[in-house]
Amino acid sequence: MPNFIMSYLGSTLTPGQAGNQFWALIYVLIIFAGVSVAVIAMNWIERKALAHFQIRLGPMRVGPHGLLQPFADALKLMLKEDIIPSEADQFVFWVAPLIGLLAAFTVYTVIPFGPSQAVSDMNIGILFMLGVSSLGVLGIVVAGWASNSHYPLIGALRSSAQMVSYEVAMGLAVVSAIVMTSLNSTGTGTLSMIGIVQAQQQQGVWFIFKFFPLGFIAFGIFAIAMVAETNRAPFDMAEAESELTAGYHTEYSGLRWSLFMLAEYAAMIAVSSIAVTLWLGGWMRPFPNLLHAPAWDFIFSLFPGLTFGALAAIALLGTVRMPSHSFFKIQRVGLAVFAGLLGLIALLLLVIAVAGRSADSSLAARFNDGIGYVYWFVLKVSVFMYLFIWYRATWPRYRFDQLMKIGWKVMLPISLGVLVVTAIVGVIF
Amino acid sequence: MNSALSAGAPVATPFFFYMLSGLAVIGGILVITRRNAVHSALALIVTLLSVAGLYLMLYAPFVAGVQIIVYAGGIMVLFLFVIMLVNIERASKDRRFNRIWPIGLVAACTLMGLFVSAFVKGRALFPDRGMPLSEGSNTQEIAKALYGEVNRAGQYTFGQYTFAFEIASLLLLVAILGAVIMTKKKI
Amino acid sequence: MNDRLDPMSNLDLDAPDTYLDSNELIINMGPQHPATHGVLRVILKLDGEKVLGTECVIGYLHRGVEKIAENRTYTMFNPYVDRMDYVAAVSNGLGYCEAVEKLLNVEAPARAKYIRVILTELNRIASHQLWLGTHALDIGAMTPLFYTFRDREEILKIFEKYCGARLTTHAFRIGGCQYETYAGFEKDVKNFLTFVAPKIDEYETLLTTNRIWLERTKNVGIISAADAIALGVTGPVLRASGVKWDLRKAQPYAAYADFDFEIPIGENGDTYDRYLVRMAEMRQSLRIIEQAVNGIPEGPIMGKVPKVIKPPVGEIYHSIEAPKGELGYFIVSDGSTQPYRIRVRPPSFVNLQALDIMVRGLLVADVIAVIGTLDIVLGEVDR
Amino acid sequence: MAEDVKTPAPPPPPEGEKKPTAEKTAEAAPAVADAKPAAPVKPAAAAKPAAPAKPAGPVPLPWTSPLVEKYKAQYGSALEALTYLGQNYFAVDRSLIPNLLRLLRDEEEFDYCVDITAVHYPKREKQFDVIWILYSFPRNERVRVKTQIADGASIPSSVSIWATANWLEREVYDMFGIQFDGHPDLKRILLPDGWKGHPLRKDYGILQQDQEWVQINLGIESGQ
Repeated sequence: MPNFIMSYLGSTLTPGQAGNQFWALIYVLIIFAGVSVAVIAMNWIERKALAHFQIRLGPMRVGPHGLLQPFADALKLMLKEDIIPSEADQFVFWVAPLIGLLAAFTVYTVIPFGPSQAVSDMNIGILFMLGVSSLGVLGIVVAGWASNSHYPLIGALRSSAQMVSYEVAMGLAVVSAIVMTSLNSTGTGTLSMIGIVQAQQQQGVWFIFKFFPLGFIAFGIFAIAMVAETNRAPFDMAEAESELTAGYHTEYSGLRWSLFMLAEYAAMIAVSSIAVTLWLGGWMRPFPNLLHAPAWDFIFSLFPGLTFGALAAIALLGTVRMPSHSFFKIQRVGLAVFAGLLGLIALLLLVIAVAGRSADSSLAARFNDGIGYVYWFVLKVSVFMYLFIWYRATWPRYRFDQLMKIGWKVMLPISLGVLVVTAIVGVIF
Repeated sequence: MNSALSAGAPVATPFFFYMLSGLAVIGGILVITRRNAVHSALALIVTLLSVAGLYLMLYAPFVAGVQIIVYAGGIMVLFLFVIMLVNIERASKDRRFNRIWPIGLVAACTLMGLFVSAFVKGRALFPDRGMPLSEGSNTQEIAKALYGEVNRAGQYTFGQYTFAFEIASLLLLVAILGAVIMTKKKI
Repeated sequence: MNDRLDPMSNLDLDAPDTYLDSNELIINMGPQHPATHGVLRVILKLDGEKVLGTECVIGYLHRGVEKIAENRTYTMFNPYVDRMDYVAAVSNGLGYCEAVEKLLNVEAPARAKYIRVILTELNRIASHQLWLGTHALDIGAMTPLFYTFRDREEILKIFEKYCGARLTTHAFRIGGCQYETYAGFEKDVKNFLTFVAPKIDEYETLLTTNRIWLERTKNVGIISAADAIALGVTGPVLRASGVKWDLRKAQPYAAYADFDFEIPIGENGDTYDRYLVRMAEMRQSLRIIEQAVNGIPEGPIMGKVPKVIKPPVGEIYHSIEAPKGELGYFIVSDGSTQPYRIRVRPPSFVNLQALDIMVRGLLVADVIAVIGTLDIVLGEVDR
Repeated sequence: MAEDVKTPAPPPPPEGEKKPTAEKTAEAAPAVADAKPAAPVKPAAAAKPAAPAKPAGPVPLPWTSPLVEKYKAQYGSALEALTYLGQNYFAVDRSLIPNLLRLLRDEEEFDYCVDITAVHYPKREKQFDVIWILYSFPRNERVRVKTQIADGASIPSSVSIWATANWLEREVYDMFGIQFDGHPDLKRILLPDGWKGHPLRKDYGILQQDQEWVQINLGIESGQ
């Protein structure tokens, strides 16, 4: 049995490449749980951050600083009556959220959290990701139709038109990044997600800075298109609550509705992961080539622990700042426990960092590397997650025709131009 | 145990093959028997995805990816898009098999005959005939070399089969123009 | 006059379906819809997302205010008017009290008039803030809503301190004001002035030059000056179309003749101009309040009105510039203590009529924007 | 009653001066000044039906101005121009209605129809007053036009003159049951279609409801 485990830990391949079904399964489970937790965390962070943008406090009652609010919400949603409109198409209504959810979660099989920290490394990784994430629109379209109601139908039409249009610009931006991967001695690029990050490592530059400003423009196109692709503000036409009440999920309630939300947030994380992988160096820490001395490795490996330590300190500060009224007693204890938990994690990570440094190529070192990869990847993705919230707090909503105009008349020509220029520049240099 | 796990060989190949084929066939039957056009479209998506799975099993991930992105993701969304705007109530009351069904039957039979004859007579045409499908990495390597790699697919498309590729795109252009002319009164 | 202004001319509900034509969709927006500001129901006829015609169905909030008036005394009816345009209750009260005073042929003392002006202008700012927040929310910007509500709170606090109520204030009485200003009223108002001026700049920072805001509001819901006049549209909507008309200037009432302020007008009559006009109006209101609070005279706050209000036989029409437009009261007296008939000329009701011409040919999203920019309050539309 | 008598109701001359200043109506001022010497002989029976004129209260005075002269000459006794508390109005015969309104808009620039409303006098033979409140932007002047019609009689619609009359007339129809001929879409506006009765008529009780409609459409016994 330990051999089972060690067989993978000693390998530099992903479980899928190694044909290691056991570890593949473990990874699937970890990713499923991780994404669910991330969505829950994202829910809380979005509500809190949005509230603070808007001079509110956000959830404060359920748990200290509303930390348990997402769980309360989840419980509420699960216990809610599951309403299926009598005029709805029962089967399709039932299956629609599952389609969206499946598409959103299937994408994670190829997301590389590290050089071997992925379920599988397909040689068509990015193609697979774009393809499967584009299946998510099926769920939306079908949900809108099955509700047999005008607003969901219009929402579904809008979102499908929107996603199909933005996929074009998005795809072209992705292609220009893939063209960059082919700038090596053999002249062949790769579609593999891991291969793309490794190409950035070899060329010693994140693709966002490659052929500046070409990479940057392509990244910008992608960053805009991915907001449209996930139906988020300011492109949240499909669920524009002031126009279409709630768009395609107007008729949904309870658990089914929460599946849509889960799918939406999972899709947000997925597209952010694509952006990070393609342009921001994926799992790589900053300056891996410039600052490559073991001392730098050690310093950067301290970051995960320090981050958790900082979070623990913030939580501790919250404990101290809590009013000294008996009403807050439980909350104070809860927050203190939470801070302690974060502190323990921080401590553990720091211990691993130190241990990983002292004993090279040992299990601890492997762990240390893996934590580092996942940490930097997640950190980059969370920047995008924060941007999603920031956009939502700042901007009004585009109108549908304006959205299409931007998609077809602005983004598409620019991404096409960037692709052509990137190819030419790549050939010349 | 350990060796089997690390060999990279597919697991339970026959099971997945029959499952995917079965799904494809059931989906295909549902496509033509459902009264509701949206149900038909969903069944078609199942078929297309099953076929994509079969491609994956044939070590042709690129074809599988393209199958998903183009057919299941792109074309089917447009299908649904159109179907949703058509008056379903009226369409579901129409006769499902219209008067030209004998022609369709003849066409289907001809196609069936073609397949059978190709299977019976043209076995020699398949290069890997007689190779074990499930065991050994040899198949995998050959198949990968032939169809799997993206760069090979690209070389075929823009090398050997450029003309066919361009003809196909011309066909699409004609179809687009036809659709525009049919729907737009004033151009 | 012409088919263009006839709401139903384009709305052929019985047109036959034609094959391969894009489907025409009849959508029922409201009465329960987040963006109709209450219980407005708009039947939209759409070609895809393009609006071919609209029909407003109103009356869901009809409470028969005019009928109630005939069965109450003049004094008893006073609180009812607050419930019409409940976000500008003070304006409603001002119009009603002045109309009855006119019928009684008495005048409120100068101090009462100044207090009335201060409170009414504060209420105008509050009403515009509420409009801005909800309008921005309709267009998809969430954040201004919370900013405007935060600042509107300060106004409501002043109201609460003055008369004990925040929303339906019933601040004025026929003949003047019931309450003398509380100690520190002037200080509160002055503090508010210095507090809110930078806040209005803050709203503008969020929206005025925001690209998406410009795209969503410019050239959306245009109404020409001629159409606006023909449709009886008043208030900021009329001024944004370029008609420089404000009852406070044209036929000054209360103490408005004493104050120096400008009438902001727009050029294009689109949603953006209406936004700018209302923003400018808030600043002008600040100017008026500043002058009023600095020049507030001493003296009585109640005019010489009888205890039982019993106007002579006759009829009167009096109107004021409410935040939404011309708010008029047509009162017929038969010499008894109860009004024989009170007709309220509600600005929201008349302005809402312009919705159809403003949204025709636009998209569904613009309908929301235009409903928001008309600044209707259903309590007043339906009365 | 006692308080009412004590009311220091100003006599007509000062009131005549005060009101125009309050209104700031340049044109109206000379008109009312002219009206002053004329004795208030006419108590305007048309406008005030049942109630006797108060001795202390102001009474409607004849209103003279070039505008009035012009229409007096045109229509003679079918038109009566009066002013009350500084507010001018025409009391006209029903037959004048579409033409006079159109002339007021076209010739006198009363381009803004502020309001259309009605008053019900059940004891009178012609039960309804229909009132148009007009305003002129160029003249900054208000005028009211009122006419009397009998119950069940109809009156020409003014939608073709002012587009805003559309909803205003619908409301009058809804509340009083007055028919407007030529209205493009005369149906109820505030009350639901199919409601019986017109609530602003004096014979419609304040608690009265269309119970049948309530029972059928709301599924409840009573809306009270």
